[in-house]
Amino acid sequence: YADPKKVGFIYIGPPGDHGWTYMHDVGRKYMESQLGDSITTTYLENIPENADAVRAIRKLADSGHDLIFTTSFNYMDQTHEVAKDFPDIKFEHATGYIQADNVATYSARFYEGRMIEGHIAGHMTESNTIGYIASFPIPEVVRGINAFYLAAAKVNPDIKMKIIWVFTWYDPGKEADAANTLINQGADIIVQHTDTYAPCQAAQKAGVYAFGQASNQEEFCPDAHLTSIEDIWGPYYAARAKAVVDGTWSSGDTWDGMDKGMVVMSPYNNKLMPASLIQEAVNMEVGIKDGTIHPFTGPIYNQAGELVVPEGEVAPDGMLLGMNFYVQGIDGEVPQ
Amino acid sequence: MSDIILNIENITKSFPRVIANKKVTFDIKKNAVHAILGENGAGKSTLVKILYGLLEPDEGNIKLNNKNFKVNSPAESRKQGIGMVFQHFSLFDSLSVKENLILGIDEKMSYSDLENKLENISSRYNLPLDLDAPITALSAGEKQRVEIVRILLQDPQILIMDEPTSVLTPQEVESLFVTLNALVKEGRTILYITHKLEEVISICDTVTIMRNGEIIDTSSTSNQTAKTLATKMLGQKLDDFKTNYEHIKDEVNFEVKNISCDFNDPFLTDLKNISFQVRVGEIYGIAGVAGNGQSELMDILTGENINIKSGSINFDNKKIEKYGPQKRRDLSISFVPENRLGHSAVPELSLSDNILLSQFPKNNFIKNGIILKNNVDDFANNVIKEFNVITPGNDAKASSLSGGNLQKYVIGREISSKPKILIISHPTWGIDAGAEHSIRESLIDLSKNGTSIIVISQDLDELIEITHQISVIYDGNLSNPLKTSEVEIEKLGLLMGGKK
Amino acid sequence: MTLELLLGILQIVLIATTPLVFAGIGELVTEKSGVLNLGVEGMMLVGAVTAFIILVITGSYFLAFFVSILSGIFMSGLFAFLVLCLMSNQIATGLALTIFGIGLSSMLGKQYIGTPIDGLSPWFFVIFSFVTVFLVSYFFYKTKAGLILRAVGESHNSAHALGYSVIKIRFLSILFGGSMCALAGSYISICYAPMWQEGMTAGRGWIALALVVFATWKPERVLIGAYIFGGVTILQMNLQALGLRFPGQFFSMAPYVATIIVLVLISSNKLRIKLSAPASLTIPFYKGR
Amino acid sequence: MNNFLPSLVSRSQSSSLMNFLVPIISILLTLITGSIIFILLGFDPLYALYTFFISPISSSYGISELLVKATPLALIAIGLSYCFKNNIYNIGAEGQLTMGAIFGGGIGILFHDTNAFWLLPLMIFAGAIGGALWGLIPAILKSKFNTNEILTSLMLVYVALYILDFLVVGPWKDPFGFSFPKSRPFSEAGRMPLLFDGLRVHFGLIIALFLIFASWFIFSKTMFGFQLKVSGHSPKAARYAGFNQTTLVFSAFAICGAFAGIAGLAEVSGPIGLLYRDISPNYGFTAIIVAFLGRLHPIGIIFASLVIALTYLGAEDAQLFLQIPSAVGFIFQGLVLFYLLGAELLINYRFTYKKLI
Ligand SMILES: Nc1ncnc2c1ncn2[C@@H]1O[C@H](COP(=O)(O)OP(=O)(O)OP(=O)(O)O)[C@@H](O)[C@H]1O
Ligand SMILES: Nc1ncnc2c1ncn2[C@@H]1O[C@H](COP(=O)(O)OP(=O)(O)OP(=O)(O)O)[C@@H](O)[C@H]1O
Ligand SMILES: [Mg+2]
Ligand SMILES: [Mg+2]
Repeated sequence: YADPKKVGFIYIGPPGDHGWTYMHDVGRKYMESQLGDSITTTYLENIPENADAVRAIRKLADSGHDLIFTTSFNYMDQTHEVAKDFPDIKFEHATGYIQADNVATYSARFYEGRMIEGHIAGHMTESNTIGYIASFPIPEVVRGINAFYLAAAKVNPDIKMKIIWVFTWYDPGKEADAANTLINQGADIIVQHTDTYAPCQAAQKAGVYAFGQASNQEEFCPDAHLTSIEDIWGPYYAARAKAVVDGTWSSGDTWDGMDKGMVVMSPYNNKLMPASLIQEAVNMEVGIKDGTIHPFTGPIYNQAGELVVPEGEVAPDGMLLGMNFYVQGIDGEVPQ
Repeated sequence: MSDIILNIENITKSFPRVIANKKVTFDIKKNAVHAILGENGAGKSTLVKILYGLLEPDEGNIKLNNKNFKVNSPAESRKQGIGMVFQHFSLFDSLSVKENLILGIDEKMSYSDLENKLENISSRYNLPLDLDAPITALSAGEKQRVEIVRILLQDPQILIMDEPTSVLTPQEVESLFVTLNALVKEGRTILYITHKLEEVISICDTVTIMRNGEIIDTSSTSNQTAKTLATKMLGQKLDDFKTNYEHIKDEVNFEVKNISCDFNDPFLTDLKNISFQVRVGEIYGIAGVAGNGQSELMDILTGENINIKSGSINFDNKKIEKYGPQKRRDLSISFVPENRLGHSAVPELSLSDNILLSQFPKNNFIKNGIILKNNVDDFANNVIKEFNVITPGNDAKASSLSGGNLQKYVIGREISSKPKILIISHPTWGIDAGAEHSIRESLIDLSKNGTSIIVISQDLDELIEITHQISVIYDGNLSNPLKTSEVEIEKLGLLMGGKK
Repeated sequence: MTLELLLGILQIVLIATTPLVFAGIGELVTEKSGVLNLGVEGMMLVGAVTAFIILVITGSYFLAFFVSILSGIFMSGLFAFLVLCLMSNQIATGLALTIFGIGLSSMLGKQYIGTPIDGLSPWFFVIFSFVTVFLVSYFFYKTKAGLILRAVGESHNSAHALGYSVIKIRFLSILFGGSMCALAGSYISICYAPMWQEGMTAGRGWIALALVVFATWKPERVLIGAYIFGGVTILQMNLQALGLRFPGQFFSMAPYVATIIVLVLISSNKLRIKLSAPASLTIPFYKGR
Repeated sequence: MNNFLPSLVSRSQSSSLMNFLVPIISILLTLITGSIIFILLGFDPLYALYTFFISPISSSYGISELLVKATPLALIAIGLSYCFKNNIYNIGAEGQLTMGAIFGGGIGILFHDTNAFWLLPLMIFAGAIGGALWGLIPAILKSKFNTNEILTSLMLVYVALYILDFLVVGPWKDPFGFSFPKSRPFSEAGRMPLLFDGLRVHFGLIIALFLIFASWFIFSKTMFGFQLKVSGHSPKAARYAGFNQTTLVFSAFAICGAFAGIAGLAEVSGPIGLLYRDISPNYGFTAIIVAFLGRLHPIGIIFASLVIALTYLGAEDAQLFLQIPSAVGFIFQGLVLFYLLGAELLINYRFTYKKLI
């Protein structure tokens, strides 16, 4: 019986944050439960995305880890820097776009979930105003906004998006302020792309709806929570670790969505949503999974009115990866 | 039933370098004015701080009304009926007179009762006060009145006054004496600290003389003269200086013309149209009660403040009023401000380092921004030798020197560079007679060698001893100069009190 | 803009600004006694985490706030011991307190992140923050004890000579400051954004420090300062939500830039600072002077 | 309140023995407290202390990492000592570091396709200028408008971070980076040369040592250093001497800013190699502790930067091998500073137990 393989994780935050890092930690635990004694896991929390990250990653490498997950975009260069010195160790970098022989990248198509949220919001809003709390103007966030809006506008062309950029992943007070401001300006549904559940709580208090982020946030705001997009890393982690155990690991770029169960919608709130709408959302999930529905299906225009995705086509992954413009119909500009 | 209120027995107190009180023993009679007389540093303040609970004696015993009396805090001694007016006021500058007074009342009472009490006291002792004025706006005499009223509010049996007259005009001194008499009539005891002989004779009943921390004598004042007291106080006789006008040239060396300054600051006194001239070799004195614009004028003369509203300063055919201190030193003007610790010297730095605070063109202390340590050390050693500064060496910290020695060092530093004019404020403030004498002597010698000197001082005796002309500063105005050899003390007193 | 919208903005501003007012007024009392405590952020964090933990464990809001205030007293007591009894440098000690508070709070709160609680309505505290400010103002200018506190900050030597216990008065002022900071922290974790997250005060302690200078050490002006800062923060969000086109980073910078500008305007009158700043601020008191 | 202490007597001269002993005493006390904390957390204290303080530096790689971490800390701390010696409380070094990274990194981005030898020197120079300019803002506000520098320098940290954010998200983002918030990498000539193959310790260390040595020279041998010292001890004496306060405030801030700027540039052109949002793990704030711990003395600062860097490395090892949360590192930093500040009392005062009357 071979020694257990050591799997290490680098976390950007504390694993209990109920946001991004929390879900990676849930994935790590899932992996442990699946692979039992064939692996052991460790993690380093609160590792800043700067020169310190190299040392942290290297510490994992030096201490005999066989597989290392670096779970934030800005660990990219740092991961590669260490990986080139440890050709025998496998690295997995979340949300990155550069691969190497021993560095794979993986990410999830969260925008698929945004589409479903947009669809639900289009039906559920009475004020036709959606409040969107955005963290940093990176493609991931912009993509979510666009996917959301396209779906919402489809069912409800009068819909208006109000977007507040808070420039933090992580300031409960500020996130709550932003949510309250949006609600005060007439938004009756709050969407967030930040990490704490403060916006959802604010929505609950104000009696409006909200979508959660990263994990199922229903327990924090049962009367506001429509659904959340959950980041489900467990199966991927288990599969990759298994590949290392079996010696079949190879590099690659994974960008999975609902079809592979990497993006999952939390149970729809049947106290708040009509059954028909829930059914539509479920159907939509099915469509996304089998490929008949794509959130970015043409015609899509940018704000200048130029056609960026022609009728009948879907946006190529390259465009999605680098998305830095709002689609036509959203007010304002992506902060540059 | 004895008439002794305080027995002081064998009080000893030492500080790191000095024994300030050595086995001090004497009694104080009830209902009298008891003087403690002694030169600077004799240990007077230390003793009364011990009585008041501010300092803890190393040894000794105090009895109040024949009962052992242990004080370890001012709060405690205030409760026992002891009040103290400090040598340096202990008021709160930005608070109003009323607030300062309230802080001195221990018992609880309503605001209106308080005000009544204040009125009563100030009229009973003839101490009028403007209750709403902030302390900063008051003259020294008024501040002292606040201190006295504040202490009377607690109705003390014993009132300690540490050099109460040092900041008062002769006229204010008179009115203070009236107040003190009224207090004694009411049955209070006053412990009066001073080194002014006349005061002891005119208002005190008993006098204790201290020297070097020890009691020399305690006796009644009735058959003493100023002379007998002085001999006991100093233990030696010092020669008198003779004012000599012969070496003064007619040529004006330094001229201040119509200088005015508005500071817009209640902590400062505005300067109003100040003019005077100093001739080559002359010592020009500026008298006045503290807080009438001396330090502001000093700042203008040194160049530490160059924001004047109007007027000019002329020296060496140049208008220098806009020059900073270093530019003035480059013209061989040198200065010694009043405060040696933290102004003319940095206590935390060595004596050598302190040399560098004031550099003259010929000094050669710096080359390309780098300090030439050897030159500086040589200069420092020279000053130490020439001016008899008592210290282990040039690397001792300034703070380790006694006040008199540090002052000798600072003045020596300035004189050694042979300035054309020396501007000096309170040259012998807070130092003992020996050092005082040698400093005054070196100033006179300097003037004889053709250097002009401006002396700002509160000490009239000093000005009369060494200067050639005196003018008085009052509320930012400078009087016309008076020839020192012909001046009358009363006249100066009136000018210092703002009367013509 | 409708009245309703404005009232809504006002509510948000009130809720968001209250922690600044608590921490600011606490620090003001501390500074007025002559001590500068830069540990506000650390004390707020420890206060926030303690309140949260106690609420989770006992379910009692009262106990949560009570114990949180005790934690503020503990933290500031540590500071007070160092700067008053050991006469340590106030600025460095305050910074150390902040670092220590960051570490301690995340250590204590480790297993409580993500525990759901029921938030408490903020309105009592919003009103209480105003009351506190006016009580402090009354205390300063209408009571003897307040006068003594100001006197100690003005000149500790004179106050000592009058028989007042400088150390005791400063100790109490520091403890009051600490408890207010803890209250600010617990308000954040229990009312404002009911949760515990590491570092969740997100720099508000530093803003509170700026407010004291801004207020030129006058209690009521802490309110004005806090509401300007809070107002700018919420205003920029409203402008964003209204779709104003402007790089978002510059919106987010606005409160800090506004603070600098107002500080400049306030302090350029040197005299005002001199008359209102406690004259012995940061100067250690040594009895056997 | 002082009753439970033996009485304190001020020393006539500050004790140089204590000056040397105090940091050692405080580190020892920290270790003792640390052991107690570890015991409370249920660890073998010796093994925990070993993991925290020894194991991180038990290899050449570990030592190199210690130096990588200590380099910016020491560099900023020595810069801060120009301010602190002059009683100027600049706590905004983090912002000055960020500006240095922006200016120097901006040059690196502008000349990303150059491999000329002058690139790195130019970047270092620009970094120094950027930090200095950012440091001059509080200096100007302090001397012209009397504005408290503690607060302005701090507020400017936030402003600088938002500017960096704006640049890497907007105008300076990598055209081949899929709009991710980061710049293009600097060219090889824009990177700090490594001192040893395979180790990350870089030329920034040499720069830091040089500037520390230069600062030692300035503090102890030059008129400028003397002026800083005088003005810190007593501003009135400095005015009497005719030292220009404004110039001193400006130069202290500018030097401190420049050093922090160089540290920022060394960080981005050293281990990082490009610009993005999160370049510094609060080096600018941590360096304040280093400056105090090192008692504003160049040698002291070198040691202090190593000690503090070790608390970071140790916290990582403790996490990895003992599963102790990373926050313990902060607790250690706070403790060591508390002990140091408390023990400083011994330098200027001594205790006596004397009989009361
Ligand atoms: N806190 C102290 N630490 C050290 N030495 C002190 C302290 N206070 C006083 N001394 C020293 O004790 C001696 C007596 O000082 P004291 O103040 O009692 O003299 P004094 O008679 O009041 O003098 P003056 O006339 O100048 O007021 C002096 O040598 C003084 O320097
Ligand atoms: N407040 C104080 N704190 C500490 N030390 C003091 C204090 N005042 C005086 N000293 C110390 O007491 C000693 C005597 O100082 P002081 O200036 O009172 O001497 P002095 O007796 O007046 O000397 P001189 O006869 O030269 O005037 C010096 O060593 C000085 O450092
Ligand atoms: Mg003396
Ligand atoms: Mg005296």
